[in-house]
Amino acid sequence: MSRNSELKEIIARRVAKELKDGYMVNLGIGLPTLVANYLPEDVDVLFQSENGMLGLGPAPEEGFEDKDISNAGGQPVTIVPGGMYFDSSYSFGLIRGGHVDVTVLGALEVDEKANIANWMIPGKMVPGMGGAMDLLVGAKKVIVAMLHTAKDRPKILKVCHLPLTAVGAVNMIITELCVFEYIDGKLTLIELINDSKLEEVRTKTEAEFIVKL
Amino acid sequence: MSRNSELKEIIARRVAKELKDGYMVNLGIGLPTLVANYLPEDVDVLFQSENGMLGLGPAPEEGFEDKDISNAGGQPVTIVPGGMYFDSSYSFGLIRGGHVDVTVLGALEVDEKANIANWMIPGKMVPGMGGAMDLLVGAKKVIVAMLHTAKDRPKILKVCHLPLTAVGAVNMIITELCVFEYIDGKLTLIELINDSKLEEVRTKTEAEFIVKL
Amino acid sequence: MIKTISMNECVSLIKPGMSIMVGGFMAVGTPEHIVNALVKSDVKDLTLICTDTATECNGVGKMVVNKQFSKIIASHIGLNRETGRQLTTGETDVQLVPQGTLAERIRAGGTGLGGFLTPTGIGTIVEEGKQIIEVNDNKYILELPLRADVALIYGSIVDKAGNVFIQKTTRNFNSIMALAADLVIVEATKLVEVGEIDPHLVMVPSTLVDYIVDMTVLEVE
Amino acid sequence: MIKTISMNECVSLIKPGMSIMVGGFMAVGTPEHIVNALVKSDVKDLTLICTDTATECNGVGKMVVNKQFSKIIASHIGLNRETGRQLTTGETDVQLVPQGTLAERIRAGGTGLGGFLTPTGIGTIVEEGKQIIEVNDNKYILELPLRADVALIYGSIVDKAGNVFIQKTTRNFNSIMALAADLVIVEATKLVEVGEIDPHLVMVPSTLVDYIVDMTVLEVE
Repeated sequence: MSRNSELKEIIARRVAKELKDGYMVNLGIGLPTLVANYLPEDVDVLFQSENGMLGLGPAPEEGFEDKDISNAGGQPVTIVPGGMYFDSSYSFGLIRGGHVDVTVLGALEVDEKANIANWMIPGKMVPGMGGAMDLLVGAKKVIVAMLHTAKDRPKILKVCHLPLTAVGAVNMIITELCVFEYIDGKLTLIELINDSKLEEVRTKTEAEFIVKL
Repeated sequence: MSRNSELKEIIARRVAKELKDGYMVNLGIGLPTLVANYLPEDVDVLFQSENGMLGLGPAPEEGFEDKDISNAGGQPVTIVPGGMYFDSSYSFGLIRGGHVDVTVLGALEVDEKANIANWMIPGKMVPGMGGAMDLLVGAKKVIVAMLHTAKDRPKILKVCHLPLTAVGAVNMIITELCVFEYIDGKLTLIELINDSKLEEVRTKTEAEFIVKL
Repeated sequence: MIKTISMNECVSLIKPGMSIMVGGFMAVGTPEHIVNALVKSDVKDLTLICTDTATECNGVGKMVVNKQFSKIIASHIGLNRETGRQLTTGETDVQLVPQGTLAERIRAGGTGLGGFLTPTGIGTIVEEGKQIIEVNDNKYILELPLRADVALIYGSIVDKAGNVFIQKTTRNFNSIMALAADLVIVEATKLVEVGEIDPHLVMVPSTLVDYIVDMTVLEVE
Repeated sequence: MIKTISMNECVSLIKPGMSIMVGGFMAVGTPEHIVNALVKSDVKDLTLICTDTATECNGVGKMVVNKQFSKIIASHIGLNRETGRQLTTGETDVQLVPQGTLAERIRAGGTGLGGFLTPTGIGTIVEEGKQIIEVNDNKYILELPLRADVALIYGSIVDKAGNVFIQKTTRNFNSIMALAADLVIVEATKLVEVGEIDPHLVMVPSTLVDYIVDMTVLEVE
């Protein structure tokens, strides 16, 4: 396993602890998808896939793919017992309506005011926001799951520079070093993980934050 | 058959001629419901019932009622092959969205500007508008099917006196005497039925109208 | 997670002053057993959101007769004379809403919209006191979302996790009301194991349902 | 009424300058055979409304590569580099819309609403040039309805009258697009007799469908 994969696994394991029994959860593409692998045994959640299903199951074994069941990345998946299919307007009705208990997304930048930028880099990459803006605005709890820095540059900033995906939407940030929560609107360090040190978090974080370990 | 029932049958028969193959049709409660009985053999339409189905069939034989299939009056009905069930928001999506080709409703008053009043008499009767306001605004063609007068007083007026159900919404009025159509926004007599005479229509109609027989 | 509760527990959740949405259209698709239990409980001062008030002896109409509502939001009350009487005397605050607008307001309340523009009611008393917005030379009423403390919904087949299938024309307002209330209770005509309902036929996902009143058990009792 | 048409007839209905809505999500649930025929037809100057542009070799992505669109309205284009290239060079007018807003705009266009208020996009460039409306101290963007000349939709099972069942996650935008276009054409993977689809599983009513392209016949040819 590469060093990066190891770090991502650490993050995914920690995110999984935030998922409670009975939750509807939407996982973004990439790192967030890994979270499903680390769900505690006694916690039953239903994964929502914005392309049109609730009860997203694991990828099918090779040769058993059903081309009519896919996730939001277009990859073949399965549905668990007790799942449901729906159209895109119902899907985003669930999302915008606050029926998704937790969404886990990656980010390019997050800032002190819980703003997030994760959908474009002007002049370089304009993939589109897909369902991210709706998820950020609608989900009851937004967890950003990402590596703490990008090429050694902080991603948790005083103020986002990139075009925002949503304003004041983030509730929690989980990286390979620590867990931040926005408490009373203030970025607060609540946990160090993976034997990281406060000093390291300070060095790698541009944003000011309160410490409540 | 009472004299009134005979007149209503005459009206229903004439309305039925307005229904074309492939139409989605919503019939109001009362007289309009009779229209289904006079549909020409070669015309296939689907009746929409705003409480949640398309493909309303005839009333079931006694003893064969299914309490879970009813019309907008709460009476047991059947569904024809090729029908569909849906929820109330989809039902009114169809209605407001212009997917109902024809709706047939009764009225208390209709006027020269195609306004209609059929949902309340202040201080006397306030049943509520139910789905009438949506049907009037949404259906592609609105046919008012009613007796020409009420207790010998005209119902087709210069200006409606009662609280309106919709503004400028009516396309056609069919009574036991004649057929009116709004052509270029002008109330126009286009047909005399049941051996009625133009003079009789004039006497029993308060509104001014153009004659194009 | 066990969601099934007794009828007594269900009734105890409905407290004076609460707003309740009740599914059904002329009582077809109304959770009739829950309504009967609420009549018996005699809980008062409720706000009702329901498309109609049925008749004096059906559905929520029985609760109207029992004077349990201080406010009623409905599209049609014409077949229940008692509702009309309470409206006329002012005993009850009755607000009439076009049926399509009512459905859409509930859907908006359940799907996080701040409102919507509808042509329905333009030029009628329905537009009174509301913001009129013009788009492409057409006038629309800005209608606002509607939510309730509790939704009481009907289920033809419910699985033990709370997934709901509502058959034929019993569906009507039930599935959208389940989106728009803080607490959702379903009356299960039939209760089955998780996985027994075709995922295409689930009309309310289990995560939206807080409690199930299992009529198959209660009817045996 | 016979609604089945040949693929050639279908293609002849799509003319330069038209706007087309195409169902599918990353090409899952896209009427792929119709898209292939349109690539072959080489009809140009179309406006595409689709949630994404798939990849260069899938779904509507192939039409992007073939430069058939002068305008694209989508929520995501990131997995088709050619769309990104055309956006950057300005060859194609690409408008990005949040996916939930796109779905709701299509639904509004199909259900007669003049618009709706959504919190999605507030404080981002999505709100630029749009009316902001405040309701109960919350800010919302007024988003307007979206319609097209033609909707090309996918059907898993279609009956001969045009009722459509769309299975599993192939449904996505297909059923709402059928409400929002002047002409609706469905690609039928399987064609059955009227009455063979459970009325609970009909997702597009027959009266909305103008034409059926029957793939069971075409695949045999």
